[in-house]
Amino acid sequence: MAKTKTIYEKSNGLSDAHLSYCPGCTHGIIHKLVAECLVELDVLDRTIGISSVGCSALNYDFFSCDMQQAAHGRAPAVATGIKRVKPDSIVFTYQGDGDLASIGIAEAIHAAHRGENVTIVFVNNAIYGMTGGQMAPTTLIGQKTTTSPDGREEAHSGLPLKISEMMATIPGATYIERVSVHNPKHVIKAKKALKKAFEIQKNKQGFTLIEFISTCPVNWGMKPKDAVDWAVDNMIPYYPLGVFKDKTNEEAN
Amino acid sequence: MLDEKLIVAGFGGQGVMLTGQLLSYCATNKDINTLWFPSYGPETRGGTANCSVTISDETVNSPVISKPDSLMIFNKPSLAKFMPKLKKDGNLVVNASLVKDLDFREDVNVYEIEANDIALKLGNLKAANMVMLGAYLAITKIFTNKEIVAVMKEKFTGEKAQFIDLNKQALEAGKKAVETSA
Amino acid sequence: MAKVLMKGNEAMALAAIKAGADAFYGYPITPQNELPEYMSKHMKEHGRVFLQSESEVAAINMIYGAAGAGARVITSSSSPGIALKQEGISYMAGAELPAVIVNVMRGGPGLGGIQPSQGDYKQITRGGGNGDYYLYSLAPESLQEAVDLIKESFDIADYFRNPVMIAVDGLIGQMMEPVDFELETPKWDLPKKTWATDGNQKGRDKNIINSLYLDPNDLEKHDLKLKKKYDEMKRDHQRYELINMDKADIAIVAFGSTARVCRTSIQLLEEEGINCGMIRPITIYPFPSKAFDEIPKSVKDLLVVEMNTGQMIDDVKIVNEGKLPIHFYGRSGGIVPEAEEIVEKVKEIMGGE
Amino acid sequence: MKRITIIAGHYGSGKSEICTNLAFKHKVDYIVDLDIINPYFRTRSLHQEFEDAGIHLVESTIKKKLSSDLPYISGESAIPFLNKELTAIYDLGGTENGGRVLIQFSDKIDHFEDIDLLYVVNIFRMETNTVAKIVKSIKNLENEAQLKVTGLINNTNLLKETTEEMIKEGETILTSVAKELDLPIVYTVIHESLDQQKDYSGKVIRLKRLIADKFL
Repeated sequence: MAKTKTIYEKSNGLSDAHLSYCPGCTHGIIHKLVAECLVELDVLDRTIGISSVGCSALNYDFFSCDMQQAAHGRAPAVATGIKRVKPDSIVFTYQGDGDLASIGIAEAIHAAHRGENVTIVFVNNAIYGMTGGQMAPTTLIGQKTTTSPDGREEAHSGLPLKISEMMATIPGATYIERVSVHNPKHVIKAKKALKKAFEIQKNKQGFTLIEFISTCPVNWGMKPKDAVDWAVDNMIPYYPLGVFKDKTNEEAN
Repeated sequence: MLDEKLIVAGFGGQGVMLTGQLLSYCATNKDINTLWFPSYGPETRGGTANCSVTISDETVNSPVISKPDSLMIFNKPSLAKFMPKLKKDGNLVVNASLVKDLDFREDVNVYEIEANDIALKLGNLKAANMVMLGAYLAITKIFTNKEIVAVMKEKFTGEKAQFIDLNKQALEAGKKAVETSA
Repeated sequence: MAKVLMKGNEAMALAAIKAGADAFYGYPITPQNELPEYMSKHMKEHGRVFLQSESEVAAINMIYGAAGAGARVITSSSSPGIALKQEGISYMAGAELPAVIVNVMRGGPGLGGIQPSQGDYKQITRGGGNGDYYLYSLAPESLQEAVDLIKESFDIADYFRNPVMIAVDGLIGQMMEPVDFELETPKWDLPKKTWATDGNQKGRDKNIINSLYLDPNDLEKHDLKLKKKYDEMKRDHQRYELINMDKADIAIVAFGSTARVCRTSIQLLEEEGINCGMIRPITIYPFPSKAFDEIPKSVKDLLVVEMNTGQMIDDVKIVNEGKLPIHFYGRSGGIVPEAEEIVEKVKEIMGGE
Repeated sequence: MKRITIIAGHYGSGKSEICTNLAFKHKVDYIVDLDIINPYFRTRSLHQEFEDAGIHLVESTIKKKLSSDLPYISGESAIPFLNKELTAIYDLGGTENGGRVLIQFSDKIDHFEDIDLLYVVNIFRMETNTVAKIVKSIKNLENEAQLKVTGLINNTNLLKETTEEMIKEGETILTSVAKELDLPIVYTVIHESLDQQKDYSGKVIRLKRLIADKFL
């Protein structure tokens, strides 16, 4: 028998359920990173994840830890409720830009404001995917969606909301970073950021949010490769990558 | 049989609520049925405030007092509002320092107590409510001053404890005011 | 412990602490503020959680999360705030999560007023949020009853895995009465919460808290499972009190503090030689239909008395099945009816025959 | 019928019913539901029927989750473009937004000869009741889908109130569209209950309403 060598394995943090994401969507990569971080930090069996409403609504089936499904926008409140009664658990929410930046902005801000010791995985693809491509608060100027058919106009809908920058202004927040997963180098960087966030939570150092620049080839009307290029060329210039707040660093200085 | 329905009314800040509560606390200590119900909301912050107190050997049913047996009135607007509801031959205890030169009903027992002036003489205007309470207790004899002071000792802890002596004097002064006017 | 004199809102808070509430999440609104205020002082002493949320919407979702994690949870609010919580309440019923929700009702609609009201009767008894669900809803008339029911309600919520609503009004929230916290209340036989997402997955499969069923067949099955609970509530857990019904010529139907006012009316009528009885629903959901089977032949009329413009009257009509004439007397806007007004109404009905 | 037929058109123009009728008639290998816009009245409600007929249904939603509001494009939906042995019908979502999905396959289409993109018109839909509106809709769709429409389907109907005069009226308008865009009218749809007396442009599909019957 020929010798086989395992060079890649699916993380234990993911179940065997089929992911319900379109080809080229980066949700899959982000799921993998969340799962790997939880396993590597050895916290999977005390983690409670919160699914939101959006394309990731069914991810309570995908992660292999305990999961709660929350109402649209309310995941940070649900996370707060859990974390306060189970302070030793690891709690994360997984939210898209419609869920977090629009209907759930109050819950997100106040979870940060209270310094809740939870981690928000925020996936920003500048559009509502689940409902078929409507405009989000993070939709770029000029970007066409089903509810901005002529492209988003500032005079009508304002300028796209920069969540990481905004959350970084909240005194209670501990760590805010924006990352991208458009190439392997950035995937590795993104994982580092996410792992740091979960470590901060593990050390009970407070609120963390990692914003992922993501793509939606189907609703953007692009091939997966073009969507990645579009994100790099259009989203990253407006939504620059980097650490926007790191209290752990400030404290060290 | 004990069945007393009292309304205490005045400005917010005159100690109207506390006056009523002391009576209910005292009833509870003596295992007598009681119910205290306040007006609540913006009026308690500067407007008129009132509370209803029922003290009874029987089970207290309706929390709403439509025909009070007694009134403790701390200001003019309260007199206008509640005097018409007072039962015939009921007790009307008024703070005569603030409610002056008014026509009182002829079919009720009116007790005009210069509560503010008496309290000022004792050194603190805030004790006027206790002067009124002392007078009310002297009239109705529901509880003794001693019993009320016992409640205060239980409830006024910390910084508030220093006022117990003053309040005790005020209760006595109220009692005296009734006895001398009678 | 002897009886203590407490304000309704505080007494309900202490009752919850005594019942082992692990967490309270809520948002300020008159006339229930003394409840969270009491919690903020005393939950900490017991090593429990108190948190003031940013909104009622957030509060109920915190309750959802904590209940899902297996904790005993309570929230309180007043009418407009309860309306805001409806989304979360529906999700909790859907995800089968237990919780105790106190509604200290005030006048509505909209911002309404802050004085006592029973204007949320329909919102409470018809579910309130979206979908096919109900809340086991208790309407105490006194502080003692409120305390006893709150102590038991955590068990009821756990037993049914469904939120329980404590429906009182501003009167009960604000008044003070002597209460005995040590009275025995029924203890329900409760299974372990093996379904909870409690962050301790060692040695068990993962748990999921969810109200999403995309397949219509799955959702119908789930709805029918929930319906079974509501059917059991209706069959086995109706609560009511019959007052002075033996020789009554007329019967009042009233709940909560209105029923209490009616007790005085009944006494006043008795003094005038009129036999008036009362059916007092303690559960407003399930509505106590069984009480109406016990109405003696002597009763010729029913008088529904409410602190609203007539909401429970529909339930009375349903269970009465057209047998007796139904009359209504109500005050709304925050006005509590006086006993004498109800006496007049009874006399008017009886004189009219 | 070409190896791959993609059916597009406005909401409620009758796309899905035509797709299912054609799929059963021609016993295609694949029927692909690409409607990520609206979860109601979709081909996947006939899941079992397709399976029985040996037609493979590719759903635009989570497997076997009927009428779920969670659309996604399955990787499987690209297979007929890659495997030239297979015949397939694609059911697009309504309006030009539904056409956007086709971009996902653009790099898998190397020649267009065996692909039809047919545009369904019911002139009783307000969005497509004039020549100008229809032409504009088609251009918008082509722009979003980055594919050329290759033919028209006249599906003029008012459900049970449809008369042959109405269908002829639709044909008049569609003939003008066809002339302007240099497109053929490939099919005319007539419900099976209507007694056909007249001749029509293109082939006639005697339509059996399969999806709506499940709902109505």
